[in-house]
Amino acid sequence: MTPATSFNEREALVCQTARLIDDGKLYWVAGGGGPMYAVLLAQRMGYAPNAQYLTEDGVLAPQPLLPFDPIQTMVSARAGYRALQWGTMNTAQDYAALGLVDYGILNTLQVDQWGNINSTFLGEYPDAGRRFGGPGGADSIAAMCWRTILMTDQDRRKFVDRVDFISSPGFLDGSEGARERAGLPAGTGPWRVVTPWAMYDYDADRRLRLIGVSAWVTVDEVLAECEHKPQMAAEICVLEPPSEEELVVYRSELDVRGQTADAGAWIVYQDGRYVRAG
Amino acid sequence: MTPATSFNEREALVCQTARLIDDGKLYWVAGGGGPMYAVLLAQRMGYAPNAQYLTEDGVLAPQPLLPFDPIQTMVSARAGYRALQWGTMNTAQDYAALGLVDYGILNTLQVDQWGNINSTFLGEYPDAGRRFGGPGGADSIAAMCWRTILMTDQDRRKFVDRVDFISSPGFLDGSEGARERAGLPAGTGPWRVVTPWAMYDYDADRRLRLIGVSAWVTVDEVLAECEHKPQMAAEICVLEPPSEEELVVYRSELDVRGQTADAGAWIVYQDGRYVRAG
Amino acid sequence: MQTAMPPAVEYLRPDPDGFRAYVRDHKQRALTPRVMDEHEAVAKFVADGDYLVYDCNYLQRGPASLIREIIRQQRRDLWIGAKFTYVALGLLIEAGCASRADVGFFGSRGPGFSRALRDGRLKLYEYSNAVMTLRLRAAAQGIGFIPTRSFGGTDGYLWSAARTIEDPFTGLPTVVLPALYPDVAIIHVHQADVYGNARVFGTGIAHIDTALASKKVILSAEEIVDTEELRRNPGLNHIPWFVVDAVVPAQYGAYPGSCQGVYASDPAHVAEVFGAMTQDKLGAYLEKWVYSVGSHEEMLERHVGVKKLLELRRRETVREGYTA
Amino acid sequence: MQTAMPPAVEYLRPDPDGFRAYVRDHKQRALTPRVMDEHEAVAKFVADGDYLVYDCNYLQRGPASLIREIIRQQRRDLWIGAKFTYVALGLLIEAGCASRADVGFFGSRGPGFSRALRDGRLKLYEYSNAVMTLRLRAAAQGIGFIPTRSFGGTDGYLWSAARTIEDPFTGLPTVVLPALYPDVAIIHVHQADVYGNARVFGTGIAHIDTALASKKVILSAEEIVDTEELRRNPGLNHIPWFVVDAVVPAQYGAYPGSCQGVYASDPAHVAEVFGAMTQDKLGAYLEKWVYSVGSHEEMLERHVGVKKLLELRRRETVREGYTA
Repeated sequence: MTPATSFNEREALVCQTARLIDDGKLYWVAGGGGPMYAVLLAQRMGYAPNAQYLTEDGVLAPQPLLPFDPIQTMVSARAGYRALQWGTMNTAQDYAALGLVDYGILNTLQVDQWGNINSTFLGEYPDAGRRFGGPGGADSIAAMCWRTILMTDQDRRKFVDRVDFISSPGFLDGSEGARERAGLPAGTGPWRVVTPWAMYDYDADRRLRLIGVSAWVTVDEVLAECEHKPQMAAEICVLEPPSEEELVVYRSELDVRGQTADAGAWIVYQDGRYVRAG
Repeated sequence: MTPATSFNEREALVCQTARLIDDGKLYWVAGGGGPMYAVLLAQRMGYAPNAQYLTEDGVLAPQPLLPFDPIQTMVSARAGYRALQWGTMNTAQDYAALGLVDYGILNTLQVDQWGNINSTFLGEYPDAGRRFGGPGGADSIAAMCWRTILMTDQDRRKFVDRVDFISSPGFLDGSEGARERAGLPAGTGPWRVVTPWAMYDYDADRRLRLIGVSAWVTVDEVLAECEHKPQMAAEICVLEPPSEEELVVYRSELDVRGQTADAGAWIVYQDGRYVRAG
Repeated sequence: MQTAMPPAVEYLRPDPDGFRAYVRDHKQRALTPRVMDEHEAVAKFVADGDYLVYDCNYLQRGPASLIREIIRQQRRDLWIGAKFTYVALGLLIEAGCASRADVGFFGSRGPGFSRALRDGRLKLYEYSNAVMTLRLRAAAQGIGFIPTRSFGGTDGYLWSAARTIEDPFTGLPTVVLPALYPDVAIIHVHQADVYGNARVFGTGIAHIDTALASKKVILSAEEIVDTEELRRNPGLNHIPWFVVDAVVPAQYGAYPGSCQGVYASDPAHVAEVFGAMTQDKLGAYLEKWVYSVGSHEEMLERHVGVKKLLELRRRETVREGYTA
Repeated sequence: MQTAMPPAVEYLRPDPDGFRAYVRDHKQRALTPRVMDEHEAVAKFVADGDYLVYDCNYLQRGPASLIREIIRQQRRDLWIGAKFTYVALGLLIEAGCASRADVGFFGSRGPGFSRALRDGRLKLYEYSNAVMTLRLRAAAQGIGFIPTRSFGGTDGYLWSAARTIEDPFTGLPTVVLPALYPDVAIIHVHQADVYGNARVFGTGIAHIDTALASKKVILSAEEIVDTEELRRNPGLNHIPWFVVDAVVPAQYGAYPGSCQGVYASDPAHVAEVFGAMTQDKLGAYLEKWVYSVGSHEEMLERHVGVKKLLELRRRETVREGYTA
């Protein structure tokens, strides 16, 4: 694997997440963007050739025809191409309720120290603030898959002590057994948070913990973009940058329209180190 | 219509029931015998050309290929031929639960004054007596269709004060609202009982009531075959015997193997009246 | 952060026996034709104040032509089951049709939406897509409530009608949802016969449950096919005639969305409606695409055109699995 | 008439979280082949004491070859979900395999059955077909219980695990059923790939729910088809690979029943087994059809023969709807 020398932070996020994909496991991916790309990239890179994914409209293990037209990430012929099953939202949630879905992968607006996710409201609910779209499928993913992976940007407004509104459950108030007391399936919960700058897991007390940072940022820079300061792993590793091989697959087979390219900062390898371009 | 001069009591039962079929309504028929024949006969005779039926395995509005092989009355290609839908037992019960099925037609072992049905046990449940097959689909039919029609033999052991075991609900203890208190849908219940000898409905107090007898029996003969003596309608009519036209359709298109012919007594028209043969 | 205490939340009360009595008297179990145009269907079956659900949405194999007709007929005070939806809720709000919504997810908002919320012209109740779908599933089974393994512990739960009871068998705390029996459902299907027997190919959200759960059901259909054709493969007929009140022939009925396996979406139109939403120009969008025309067909004729329609079909290159 | 008071009824306790933990550790989400012969499948996945469900039954597109294999391997103390069934329960009792049954309906009994009941070798619990199916549906949704509009007021209800609670939204009395998560399910399907993705054509009882609800699932399949073939019409693939533990190739696996659209039933055999049941000659029946042969294929070879097999296919004259 050849470390890449020029890439976008969104691309880095997908590559980083792809490396987390566990072979032979089933993923419920939210929407049709980064989460789906992460599984497909892991398949094609051979990290997890036998990982499969499920979408909210009941597409199971497809061989999607990329790219999709805007918004046509579900209930569309290209997204569902050569799937092993076409179901509905209820088949998708049944599989997750039964414990048959290993991982969920989500995007979000806001996440807190206990991994709770907000996609509903910023401000003081219900009246003083800004309304967003609601949990969509994320609530059922975060509630019922065994482990949840969150893909998001590193932004201090996103990493907060307590989300303004729990749209999808993390460890709730963080107490032991809080999820079970709320009626959620035992033994489930947040597992990783991935941003272009950092990787987090959850410690034994179910608190968000920084475990790695990207090569182009320092730990302090990451912490500056966390309104809530996460727990710190004993050792904070430096995350491997995207590889050329990953980017070739990603750009030529997955994000073939280059939509990611407009969406994040560019990183380049210059003078022996990675830096933000321009 | 030409009154028939020679027929079997089982044939008479089907013809009598066919005349009860309401046009444009949906029937849940138990098994593949008399109840199905009654609806098909009503369709073909033009009594109810637009009545349709549903079976326990989710066959909806088929054009069955008769005859069926023994037992292959459900989950078979001939029974489900050219249906408007193939579902499962759950689709069938969902339609009934939703109030979309107008009538159910059932056979039974035992029926009581309140229309409760026993197909489980004769004797003192659980130990002292004889075990039968259980309610099957009859419980859901009797519980959730708006009106239930029972097809059975006229036998004093079948018509009892209180069934030995309520497998499928009639009016339960007969009190007003008993079905609703038990959680059953409001406004449903037994509607007619048809035997080769007689026709019953239920009076305002939900008790079985004799409303008609066949031409070859007297009211007293019918009552002799009722351990429980039913209420009596103000006027007990004499039921029209099967017509030649009905029997032609029934024998040539429905019971084409003549299975009914072995199963009941023969009635003949002799010397100006109907009598049991030989 | 939440400051207000969750109120006793308004929700559409499940009434299984009331539903039964309604359908007994109103749904046609006879195989009688029920084909009509969109104007008649909406005039007859969508009333002011109705709880309305659409399956899928304005941009994804949804009943887009029926949504436009509802706006054209200026229905008022609708309560929307807003799951898995993009601009549809925004259009209905802008047009003054919707005053309440049970939210699973609605993508794309904009200034008009914010004004409606601020002015109290719009009330929102919190659910999730899966929870809304389960509420419909419960109704499609004729029951009053259903347990779920999700939703517990969220703030959506607190601000919704969901409750927690003790599981009567295990004693464990169990979230239960009230069944949702909508007044009216609009669903776009690939094929229907004149009676309402219908097929959807490919994935969906909850089209079957939605059809069963709703007091009134309008289907828009890409194709009207002969009943004998449907009888050749009964395993594909998932919506039975006796739950359907109206069948509206509607080629390109999902436009500007795709109808999978038949035609692709129109990305330019998708961009136009998103742009109108965020730039507070939905009025102009509605004027052009809804009010200036009398029907879906007139819209296709005047604002879409043959060239585009041919292109949409040409761009949909997948057929596998979308035919009987 | 009932004299005894209904006891606290024994039932298989729903444990949704226990089920989840089991499938997490035991069900294979990777697409790995799981084809094996019936001997291996039953040896691996049917244990003494298991709660066993079969979809359909010995005479109607059921897993007849697997039922015979279970008898051949002499499993003991099985608890049978006996809905929509004819002679299967009687065979399992005669062979000494079954000691308990939750009854929806079982047609055909006989002296052996009566002896087993009288001697206490068989305990029965009372349900109905629809109620048993609903219990499986609840499990297939991952929940612990489900309401129903039937079963209330019956004596079956009194002698079952069903209970009545107050609907938390309407306050009305509501019958609830415990979800049924069987230990093992055996299901006969028209087509499966080597991973367990499977199709059933035509009607069924609860094959999808049964597959999802059960800890261990054995499919017998008329045809093993290529996965690529299944991908051509994903809308027909109703059982996903990750709920299936074993795929057993079994042409004529439903014999003596019909596999709809493929072959007819064998009425002579049906009469033979009914006759054996009522005349207390099931021992001889089992000797001939089960114990005297080592496998399903050997049974076809020795006791059915080519002529009969050809005849069964010839007599099934309907194809419409039974192919992709």
